[in-house]
Amino acid sequence: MAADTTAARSIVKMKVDEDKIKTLSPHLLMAYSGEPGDTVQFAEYVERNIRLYQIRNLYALRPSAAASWIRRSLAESLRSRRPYSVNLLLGGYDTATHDPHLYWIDYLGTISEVPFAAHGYGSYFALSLLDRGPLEEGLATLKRCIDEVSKRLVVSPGNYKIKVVDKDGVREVEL
Amino acid sequence: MSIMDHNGGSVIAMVGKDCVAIASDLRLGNQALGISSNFQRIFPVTDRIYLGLPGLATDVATLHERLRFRLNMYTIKEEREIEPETFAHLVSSTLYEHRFGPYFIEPVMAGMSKTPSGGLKPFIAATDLIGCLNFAKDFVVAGTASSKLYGVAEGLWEPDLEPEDLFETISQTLMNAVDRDAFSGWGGIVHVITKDKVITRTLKARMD
Amino acid sequence: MDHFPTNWGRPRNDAFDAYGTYPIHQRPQNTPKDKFSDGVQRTQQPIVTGTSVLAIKYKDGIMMSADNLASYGSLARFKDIQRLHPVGNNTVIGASGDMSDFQYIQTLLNEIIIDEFTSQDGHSLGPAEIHEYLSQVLYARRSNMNPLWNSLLVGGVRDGKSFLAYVDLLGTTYSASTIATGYGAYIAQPLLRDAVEGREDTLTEEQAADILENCMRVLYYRDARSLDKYQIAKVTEAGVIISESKHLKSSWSFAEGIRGYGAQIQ
Amino acid sequence: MPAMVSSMSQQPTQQAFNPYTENGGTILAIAGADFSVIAGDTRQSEGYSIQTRYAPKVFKLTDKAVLAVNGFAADGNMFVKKVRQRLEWYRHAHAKDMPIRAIARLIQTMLYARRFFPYYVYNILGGIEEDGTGAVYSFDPVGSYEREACRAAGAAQALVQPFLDNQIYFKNQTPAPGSSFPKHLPLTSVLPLVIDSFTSATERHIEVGDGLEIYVVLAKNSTALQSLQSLRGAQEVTTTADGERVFVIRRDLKKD
Amino acid sequence: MNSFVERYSTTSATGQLRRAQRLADEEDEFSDAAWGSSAGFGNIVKGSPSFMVPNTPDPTSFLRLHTDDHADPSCRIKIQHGTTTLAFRFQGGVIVAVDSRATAGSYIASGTVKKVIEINPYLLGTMAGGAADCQYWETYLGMHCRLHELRNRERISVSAASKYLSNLVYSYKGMGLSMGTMVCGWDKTGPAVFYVDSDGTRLKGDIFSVGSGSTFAYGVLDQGYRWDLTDEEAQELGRRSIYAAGHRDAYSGNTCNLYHVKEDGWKFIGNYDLAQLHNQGYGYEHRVEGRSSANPPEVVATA
Amino acid sequence: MATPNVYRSPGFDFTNEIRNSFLVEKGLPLPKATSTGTTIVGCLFKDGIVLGADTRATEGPIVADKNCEKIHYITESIRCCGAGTAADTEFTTALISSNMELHALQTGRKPRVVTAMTMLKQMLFRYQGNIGAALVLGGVDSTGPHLFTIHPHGSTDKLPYVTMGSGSLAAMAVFESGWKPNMEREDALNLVKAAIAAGIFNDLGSGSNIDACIITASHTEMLRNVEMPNERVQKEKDYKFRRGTTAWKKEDVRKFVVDEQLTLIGGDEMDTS
Repeated sequence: MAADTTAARSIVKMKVDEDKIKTLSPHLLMAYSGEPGDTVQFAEYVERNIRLYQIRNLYALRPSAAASWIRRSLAESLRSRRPYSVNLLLGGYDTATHDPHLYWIDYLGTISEVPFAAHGYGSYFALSLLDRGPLEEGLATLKRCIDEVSKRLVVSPGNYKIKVVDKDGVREVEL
Repeated sequence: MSIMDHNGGSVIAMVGKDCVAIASDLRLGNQALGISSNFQRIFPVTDRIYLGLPGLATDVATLHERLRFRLNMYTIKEEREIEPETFAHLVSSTLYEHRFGPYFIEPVMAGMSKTPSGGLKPFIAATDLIGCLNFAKDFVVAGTASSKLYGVAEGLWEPDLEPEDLFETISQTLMNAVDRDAFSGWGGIVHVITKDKVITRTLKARMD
Repeated sequence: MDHFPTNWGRPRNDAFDAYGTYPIHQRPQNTPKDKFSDGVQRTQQPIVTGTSVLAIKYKDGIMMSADNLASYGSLARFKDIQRLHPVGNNTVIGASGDMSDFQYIQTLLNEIIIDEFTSQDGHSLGPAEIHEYLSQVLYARRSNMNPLWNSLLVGGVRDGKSFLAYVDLLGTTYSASTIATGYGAYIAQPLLRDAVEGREDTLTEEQAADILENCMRVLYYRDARSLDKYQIAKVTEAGVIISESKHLKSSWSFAEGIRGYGAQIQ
Repeated sequence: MPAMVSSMSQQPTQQAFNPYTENGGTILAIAGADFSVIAGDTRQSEGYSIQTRYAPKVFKLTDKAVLAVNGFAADGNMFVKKVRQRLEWYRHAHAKDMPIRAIARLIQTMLYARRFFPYYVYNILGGIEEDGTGAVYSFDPVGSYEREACRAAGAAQALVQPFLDNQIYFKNQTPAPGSSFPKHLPLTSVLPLVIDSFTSATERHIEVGDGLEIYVVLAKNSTALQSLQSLRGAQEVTTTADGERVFVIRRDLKKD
Repeated sequence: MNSFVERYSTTSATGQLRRAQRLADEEDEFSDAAWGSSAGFGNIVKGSPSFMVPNTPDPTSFLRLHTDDHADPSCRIKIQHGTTTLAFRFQGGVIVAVDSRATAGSYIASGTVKKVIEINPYLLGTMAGGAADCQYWETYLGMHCRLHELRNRERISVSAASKYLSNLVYSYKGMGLSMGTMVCGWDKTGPAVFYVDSDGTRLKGDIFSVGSGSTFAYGVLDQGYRWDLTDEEAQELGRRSIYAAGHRDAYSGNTCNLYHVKEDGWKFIGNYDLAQLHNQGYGYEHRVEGRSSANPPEVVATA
Repeated sequence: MATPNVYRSPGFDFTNEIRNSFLVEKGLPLPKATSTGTTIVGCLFKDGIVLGADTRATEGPIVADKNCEKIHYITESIRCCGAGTAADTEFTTALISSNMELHALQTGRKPRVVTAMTMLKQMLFRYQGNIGAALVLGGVDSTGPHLFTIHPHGSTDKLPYVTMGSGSLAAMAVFESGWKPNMEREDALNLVKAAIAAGIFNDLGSGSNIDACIITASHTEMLRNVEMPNERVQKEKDYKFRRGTTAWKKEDVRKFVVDEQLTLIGGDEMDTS
């Protein structure tokens, strides 16, 4: 049951096929939104550092450790002259304990582990659907959320890229 | 809406007879939108000291990390466990360092302190966001629901409550206060610290 | 009306982007300040002003005092203004705040007294009626956003009952056994309460005059817009008596012993 | 339809004038099965100074309706005067007192008539309904209202209301197995709650204190009459002989 | 301020009265119309009631300054705000469901607000936005609906009633009213739902949700909605949508009031405490109880 | 990755400043700290100084602390009352107190009141009023008794009787009408008590109890809660709940005392020889 805890989604703006979900490590995904420019810069910064850690230590950071580190970087950047304005969802599968984790991180450096999460205006519609709990497979729930957002949000994004992380690693899926 | 209300959340601590209790709600919000209903803002510091950090959630994490670091430095240097009074001053001076550019946290502490005769006596304290300490004999509160908590606690608190009675009083105070506050709620957690044990209970509360 | 979910139902603020293109959904509010307090600028309007008026109840009635100064900003402009005004046979009013508004109020009061007199129906206006009238006038003027910039004390005795009440530019009213306006509310009121509360029925005229004189002196020491020349009005069953101007004796001798404001010794 | 707004005279005015101020204090009302209790402290303050230690906030309208007002004192007093005037007119037109639910609706329309220049007044109306039950109506400054069992308003409303939720509605309490909480509390347990609410609020809110004035309105043949008559300092202020009875109880609060 | 001639020439009783009024009265011609029991609505013959407007250059900003607690939390006059309401049409009529929380700033002023206003036995109005605005204008609307019945010997259509309301509030546009309401009812054309707000918008539709928690309600509502829902399903959907909004939105919650409008008028279905609904299995943690997303590899039991 | 700075330099830390002004730009106003609308006073008498303070600390209209201590220790014979931002008065006096102690150790003399006054005014002036401490400093040293007020911007005043805080006008009125040079100790204490009481009962920012401190050349007497005119009356009801009133979902007990069963193996006494 990977269900809804491993899902992440993305919103497309300028370009219809921009990938806004970074694969940080074999079992770690990060979706980001926020100030254009900041997002990519920060995501790449995170990606490189997590990669560096993996190269140095020969194993990847576990999701909780990665989340703490990302939060800390964000909180530090907030105290700099040019803060990153990025909201993140971090999903990962802990290969040691065999359970998935999902972290909600906002641009202030607030972190919370949650069973499901969303950022942006879409969250106002999607969260109540997710509250209803696992009625069906995670992907089906996700599809409902996307449907709902495109139905109700004034500037609804067109396409979605969906990635799943589970014990077998990261893969992209189509709905 | 002020920054203190951004994520919501409230903490209260009360003194009982040879015991103290500290309780908080579990909501993490993003203004009106609820994000998480399991956001812990009370942290154990030592076996007998608990620290509640209501305020801006990012500072909850940052300040907790910073205090943990300072506490470990203390323990290493002094080779003993910190006493609640000392810890309160540690928190206070950490906050006052940031007098200009404060953390948006109003910490609440509860613990049992050692008396010279070797016994344990209850201790609670709270500070404002720049570290003004408030040692009270009865209860201390902080967070978005603080005025509500003051009112209920002032009515319900009584001296010399046994641990189980203290649990009832602090839980009732917390739940009724946060039920009148839009930014606190979504469950509650209570820690009752006594001489020989810590009882932690998750409350069954309103979820709206 | 604002339709954005977090601000739903609030009046719309057109100063910012209504479609929420702002990247993060905390939308800026362009009024973070405490506008309520900022809006209070009581000192903008009054021009020639009088400072505190004090009044207490005592055994025989009401005693009221005010100094004779009318200031023009920080200038002590008129030094022989009478701020206590008798109305009818058993009422006196004392005014702080704008003196021209007070004079307008005096004409209003004269008018109603004359009207009441000409109707010759056996009624006359007592302190309670005067106070009610003034509170209606001042409240109506504030509701019209055109206030009379005064704080008034109304005192009097009628049918063996003494009456002392306050009304100000907002129409706020209250009564108590001691009332002070202006700086007197901060400086004199504590002394008055201490001296009078609980002793309203036993204070003699001399005691009451002493209490007021003491308070006027303290005010003269500490209120920069006050004067050492003051009057006392006394309302008893017999009627209104407003005294001649009196002079306060004050002592500043302790100042000679002080050298500098810090480390100086000589 | 611009004519629907009757504007005041069109004079130029200065802008800096703030027609409102805040005078502190707290009021509360609790409805019982056949009585209702309306209470308020008597301090009137502005800023940090106490204007007077005794300014009533609770006013008897009729023998079965008592109105408590709180907020800006001048608006409050003026509003009470206007309500009383309307009730007097009603009495002249109908030769009876207006029933409390009609008074509630009247207060709504009167408040709403000032929608664009609101009375800064929080009203609580308490009394006895025509069917003999206790009623409390609470209003916001522009007239939205509802009937409730208990309500606190004013400076310390956030302190008092949750306490009442807990003690009157038994919110968040689980009854002992096999029992349930009473729907209405008797007067003998309501009055101590009112007094304790105010002493608690006095402890923690600077604008509450000096004195406490509690009005008790009893329905005809109320069972609570006896307990009230034996109470220290209860004073009857009923105007007509048969029917509802109104009592006032005064207590001192801390003066700091 | 007054001309001297006028002031001194009128000594008659009416002149005196007029002068007294000018000095001490601020409610102008309102009073005589309100004589007797007709209360504030006494002048219905003359059109709408009149309102006092502050004598300032910009009355709307005056009102905002003193009452908009969102832009300025320190404002003193806190007007109560209502929040999540929804109504939808389906084969069995109209379901109207609302929460019951009113907030003044962050303080929950009430948890027992009746946000469905019973205009008459066939018409319901909901309340979101300024509580007083909705209560007052919908009550006022109710009177006009009755007048319509008396004049025309037939019930007013939902469409006409909503148009009437919309016209009423539109005339106050820009003055600071805040109201988002659904007028729901059953008339000759069958069940009807109209959305009316204080901007003057009036929309006919099948599904509406209004208020700060409306997005959350939409989320559940849209996904569960079909035209051919049974009555029970529809009621459950309304309840669940309000629960979802109450759960996520800080300004909504406490209890859910549910109404069902059918051909023979509306019926009050019930009042449901959201806390009880949560524990009865609406809550997420109750739904996932005992289930885990942990996915340990099955221990290869070779023995 | 970043390394935490273990030994940071003393003084204020401004790292949050940028972040906080960024938040303010976002439209979230900064909260206010606990301030004490206070009544603090001091007056000279024949043999020394009497200081007085009320004990209420407020956060807006809410009483945060009913019995706080506003007379701070500087040295044995110098004390300082604080009004204004509570944390500022607390930390400023604590800092000056330790500097005074160092100064005393360095010079080997009993420190003087003017030294404390100068340290305080220089510190407050340096922060240009951003440290919101309004102080009444009093003490006795080799040059006699001294009484100062220090304003947040660093200006000072030297007077025979002084008051500060929101109740200062009320207290000053009492001094103006009652103070005389060369008062007796009892009279001075009573006058100070009356001044504080005037603040407590007439100023909403001040309340609860009266603290006083009498400093003479030979002895300093701290009279904590010398008068308690505002004790809470007995509650009308008992608010103890029946155990089990609160419903809870989960319990977790952490015992410090681990139950250990001591089982002696064999019947032999321990060999203690």
